[in-house]
Amino acid sequence: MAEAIFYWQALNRALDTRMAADESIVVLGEDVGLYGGSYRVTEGLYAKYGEWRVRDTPISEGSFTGLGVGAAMVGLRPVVEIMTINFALLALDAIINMAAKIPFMSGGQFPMPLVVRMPGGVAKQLAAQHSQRLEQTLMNVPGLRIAVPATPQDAYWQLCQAISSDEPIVLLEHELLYFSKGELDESRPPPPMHRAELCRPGRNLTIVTYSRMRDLALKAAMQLAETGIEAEVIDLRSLRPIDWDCCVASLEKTHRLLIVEEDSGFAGAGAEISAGLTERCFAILDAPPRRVAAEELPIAYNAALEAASIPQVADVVRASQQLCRS
Amino acid sequence: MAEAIFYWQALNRALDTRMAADESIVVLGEDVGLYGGSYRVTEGLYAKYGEWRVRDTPISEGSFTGLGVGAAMVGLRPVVEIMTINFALLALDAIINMAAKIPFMSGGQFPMPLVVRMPGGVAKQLAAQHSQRLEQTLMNVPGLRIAVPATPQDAYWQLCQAISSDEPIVLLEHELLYFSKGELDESRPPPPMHRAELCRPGRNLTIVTYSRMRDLALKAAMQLAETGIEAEVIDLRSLRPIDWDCCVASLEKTHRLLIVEEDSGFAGAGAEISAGLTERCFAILDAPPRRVAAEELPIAYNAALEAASIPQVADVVRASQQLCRS
Amino acid sequence: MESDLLKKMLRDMLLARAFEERAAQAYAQGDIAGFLHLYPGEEAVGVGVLHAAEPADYVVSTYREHVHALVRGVPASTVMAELFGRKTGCSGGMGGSMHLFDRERRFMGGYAIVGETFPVATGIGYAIAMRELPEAVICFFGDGAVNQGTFHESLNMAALWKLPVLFVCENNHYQIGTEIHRHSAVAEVYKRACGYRIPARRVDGMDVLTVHQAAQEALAQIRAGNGPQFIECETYRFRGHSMADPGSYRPRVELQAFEKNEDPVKIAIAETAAAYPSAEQIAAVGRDNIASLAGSLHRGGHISTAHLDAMQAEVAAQVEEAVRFAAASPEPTLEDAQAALDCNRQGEVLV
Amino acid sequence: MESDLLKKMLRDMLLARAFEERAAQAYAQGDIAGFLHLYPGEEAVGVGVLHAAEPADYVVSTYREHVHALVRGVPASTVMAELFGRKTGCSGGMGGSMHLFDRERRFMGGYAIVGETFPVATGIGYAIAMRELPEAVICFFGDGAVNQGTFHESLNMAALWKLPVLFVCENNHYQIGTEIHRHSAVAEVYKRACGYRIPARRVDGMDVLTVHQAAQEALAQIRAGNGPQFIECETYRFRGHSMADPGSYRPRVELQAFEKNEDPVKIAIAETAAAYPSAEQIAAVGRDNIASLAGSLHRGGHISTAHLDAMQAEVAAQVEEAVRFAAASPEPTLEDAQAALDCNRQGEVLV
Ligand SMILES: Cc1ncc(C[n+]2csc(CCOP(=O)(O)OP(=O)(O)O)c2C)c(N)n1
Ligand SMILES: Cc1ncc(C[n+]2csc(CCOP(=O)(O)OP(=O)(O)O)c2C)c(N)n1
Ligand SMILES: [Mg+2]
Ligand SMILES: [Mg+2]
Repeated sequence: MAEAIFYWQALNRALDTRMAADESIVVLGEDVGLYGGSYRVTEGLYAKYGEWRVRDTPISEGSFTGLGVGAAMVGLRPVVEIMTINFALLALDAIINMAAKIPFMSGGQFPMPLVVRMPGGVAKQLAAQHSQRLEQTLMNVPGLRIAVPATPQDAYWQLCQAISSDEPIVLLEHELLYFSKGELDESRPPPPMHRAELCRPGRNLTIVTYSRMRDLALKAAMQLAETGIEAEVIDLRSLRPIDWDCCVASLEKTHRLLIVEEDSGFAGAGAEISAGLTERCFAILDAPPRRVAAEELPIAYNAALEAASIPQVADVVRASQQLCRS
Repeated sequence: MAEAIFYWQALNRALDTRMAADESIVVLGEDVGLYGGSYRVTEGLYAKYGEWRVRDTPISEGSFTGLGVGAAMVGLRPVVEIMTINFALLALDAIINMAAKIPFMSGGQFPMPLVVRMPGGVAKQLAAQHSQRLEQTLMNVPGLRIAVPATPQDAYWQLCQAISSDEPIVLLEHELLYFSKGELDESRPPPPMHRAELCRPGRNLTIVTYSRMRDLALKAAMQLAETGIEAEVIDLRSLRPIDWDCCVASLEKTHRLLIVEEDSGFAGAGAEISAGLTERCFAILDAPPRRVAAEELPIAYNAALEAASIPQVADVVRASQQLCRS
Repeated sequence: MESDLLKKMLRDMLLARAFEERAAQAYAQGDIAGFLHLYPGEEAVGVGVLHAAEPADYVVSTYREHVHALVRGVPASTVMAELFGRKTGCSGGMGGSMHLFDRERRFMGGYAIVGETFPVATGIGYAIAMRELPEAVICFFGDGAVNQGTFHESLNMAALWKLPVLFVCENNHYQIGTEIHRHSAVAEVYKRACGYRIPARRVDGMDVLTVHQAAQEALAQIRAGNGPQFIECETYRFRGHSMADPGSYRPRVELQAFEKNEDPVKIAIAETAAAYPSAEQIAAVGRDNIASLAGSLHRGGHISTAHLDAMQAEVAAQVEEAVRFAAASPEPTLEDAQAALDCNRQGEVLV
Repeated sequence: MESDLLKKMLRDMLLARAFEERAAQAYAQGDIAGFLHLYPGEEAVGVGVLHAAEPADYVVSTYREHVHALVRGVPASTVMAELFGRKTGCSGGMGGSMHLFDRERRFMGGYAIVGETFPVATGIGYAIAMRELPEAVICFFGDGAVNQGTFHESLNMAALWKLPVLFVCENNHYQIGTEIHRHSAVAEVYKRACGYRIPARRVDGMDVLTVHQAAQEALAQIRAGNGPQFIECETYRFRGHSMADPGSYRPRVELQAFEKNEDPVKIAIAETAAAYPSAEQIAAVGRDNIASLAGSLHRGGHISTAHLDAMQAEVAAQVEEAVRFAAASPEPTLEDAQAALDCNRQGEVLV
């Protein structure tokens, strides 16, 4: 049943399948309609479902996200696309103060079946303003759930699950993953949206990562295997909540933790992963957890600087080797 | 020389002193002028310096903060007051994408002597939308510095330093501290803005905290002393950068770390404090670092729930005792 | 206009006034805390507009929304209980004064971040338009809120897609302490709708009949499928911006607190309660909307003095009953809070 | 108008066109990456407006700003070097195409988050007004940017405080792929200034003389202390929105990539380069602003064919020299990046 397709196609398939089944699903965002979305995720939907269900918006991120909130309160299931996460700073009030808080503030009266999709991460020389990664900002918000699919299969599963949920969910997609390929089997029953995936077994250290860094970690693990180090690789898939059990089980085997994140390390997602796992696994850790993360710099336009600013396979290999020696 | 004054007065004194000395300093924000500021911080300045230097703004957080950015690029030294941090989500693009990135993106051409002051924290039954604490969001931004004064003396010092700096600086003030009193000695030479303060020596554990939680930690330490536990208390004073040296030196003595923060723990400021110190001190820690933080809930209006949602002295005492036993 | 409707509106205005005065008292007594923004002076706006609405219409409001909720039919008891932070409150004690919600009555919330009402209302309007229902959304906001970016963004979308939203500006000329000419380049708020080609007018917000009629006409246009409408109601608030600013908008009070070295919040509360304007002070400010309506109904023979007294007694009793109910109600627990947060989880168990 | 000025403007338009075409080529060759938004078709706007400005005026622009920088006097070499990401670029290689800065020439940056130009320009205007200087700020933005909240917030403040800002809308009728009638309730952009009482007009943005005159008049008003002005220039972009959307706005291309299973980005680049419109295609779209200016100067006897050829040769040489300079320039290092970030630290050593 499985076929190899692009990540963007998997998302497109998820939208199409769900929209066909449920008339209350609407897609909103800049150029999601006529143009089919900047990364093709909404391609074909405008022709199929019409402008009310696939709505091109003005450049008004704060308000069209807030519009999604209002629509969700009365039973629509809006999937808002923020063209890229870089514009999400303009929509944070809608996401944090409205979507995440209304169900609570109202004493539990309102549904909030809102999905906010955002392409993000460091792509190719898009410079400082277009290379945001806001994981930790969203992670700190009780009431939000955050999925970070790294494969077409997860993209399909998690978008379907997010749309079906009555809770507000942010889907962080990675700009460099849209044209990566992977197998999609629509008939496979999905794991819970927040469950981590152990994507490579190992015994010498555990690499915990997510989104595009999953590939990096897997490549590093292959190189490490040649030097006799067997890294276990965990793709978190969800940043709120985090599947601690999966990580703890791994650390019980490996006793060493390496975190790989694309964002700057200081107060990034890795900080919580490190702190949360240290609290849970202190006694069984043979070495201090280590983070491989981006430099404490905005992303420069220059290609070499951009590459030097974010983790590369070699960085993961080197850090793993040092960790295993310590 | 020292006199006991309110925290808001110390801030007011800092503004007045600096504004008298430097004509390029301007204060901007909602009701900072005629009304003297919601927490009186700008009281008297409008009459003294006139409307161009003390400007009442419309409710346009995104743009008046951005206006501060533009003004700073041409040599004004704007001190923007965001009436409370709860409205800062509307100004994050100006702070993160503009103020913090322009000096970098321009290759180092422009000064950014911008100060953004924000009262925040959980006050008294202001409910979910008015009880934000955004520390970790701002901490993750290279190019920003964040001061979190807990005493009138620090409020005075750090606001003066922030105004004098050509870098963009966020001052997180706590709404419940404005009417707390402390000594101010204007003639004392200040420590660097980012230096932590060891505010109580101890030997059994180190409590690292900041802002209003400083008082809580000190009270807990007094209670703990009665039970034979001597807690060392560190007030970070700055959240970016963090004064690791001060914390490490303490842990070398105590070997136990407790972090107290008012925000929800998951991906809060405490995560970085814990991760950063575990990386540095793993070998000398006798127990896993522990965080005392707010519940993973928005803040409820109900008074008892509000109190139950954020750390109280008893929580700090209990956690310290458990930590010392482990 | 029907005498019946007039009397209903008068009664709601009396209820509104009585409720707010009682809330101020409860605040002074410490039963209510946080920010409390009251409505005296502006009753004609909420009452006039909401009496023109259908039960199927939605209402989106701000932190100054008690009266909108009451007129909408949310029982005074559950509104008061919410101000008291009780489990029986219309938001279960989670929201408080600034966050009243009542799904059943399509009261879609009080929002405390200025400008949030615009996108919420627009989103509800989007759902209505997409479903081609004969419903409308009423969106309240102040003169200060007009300068928030969401005003602009939302009005553009509402007009572009012809959404059934009635934008109602409660222009009390103040954004806390900043008078409108100091916060808006164009002080005639209704003119700002021109940038979106939304039909707009300004009406006397102290006259409930005028407001009611304008709202009726606007809603008729909306239901005819002509897209959003905009009404600016000029009004006046008799009280300060809110009860609980810890001193800031009450400089005199804080000065005292400062001198006496007492808790300034306590003093502010006492002072504010005492400072409630007298009948003379209100008269000096301008006519009182309620007194003028009552007077005209009386003169027009619609209502007798006895009837008016009975009405006043009825609302007073209702408000007292609301306070009793609130005070006797249980407080919510942490489990209730967790349940509110997880209300949409549908039993899904997370890690 | 002086013949001299006309020739200078023609020359700048030629330089602009030549620069952008060469940049597209360099992009296709892989020397430039990221998002590259080009200006062909819109030259009359930037050239007309900026030739009306004084050296002491400030310019704030968007991600489509190469030409604004060039006309402002930023050397083609340092602009091209920036596109190449080199240390000698006007932003040291840190900013790239969307973030050109030149403090000396008061070129205050290209901003890539739509709507940021408004508050930056307003802030600079604030500083000028406060200091009572005879300077102005020119703020460029597109038709799509008008719907961002910052437009509204900033224009209100600029008008309220009479700040010396000239707002210039480059209305090319498109927000990426969304035509203006599908993104704006009022498609005549200049009318949207009415909500702030800012004098506004619409001019033919394909005619550099008209644009220049409108800008001159507006700047004169601003310098007379009358506050902000607004000019909408109707124009047209001959190219797609940008060169580097990884396929999205080039569905045909990606379809191919998808079928051939090759790197779609590479294919997109090749396709885009080839897709540069021919003279016929441009003629079909409407008149070319440059050709029409050259034609009218020629007819008016201001310029000979030989002179025009020489001009074209001069700008071509300058652009080639810029490419040579860029290609030969060193790349910035991580230390340079750190120094850029810390440029305002003044030697202070942090923990
Ligand atoms: C975004 C935002 N900024 C600031 C505030 C603080 N604040 C609360 S009410 C208010 C004034 C609002 O004025 P207006 O819209 O005229 O409403 P009114 O209170 O007069 O009814 C302000 C500034 C806020 N709640 N939200
Ligand atoms: C806040 C924000 N939202 C979305 C984008 C993506 N984006 C870049 S350019 C653009 C269109 C802008 O259109 P317009 O203002 O008309 O300028 P033009 O490109 O036509 O010159 C969009 C949507 C962005 N950069 N910033
Ligand atoms: Mg008002
Ligand atoms: Mg455009």
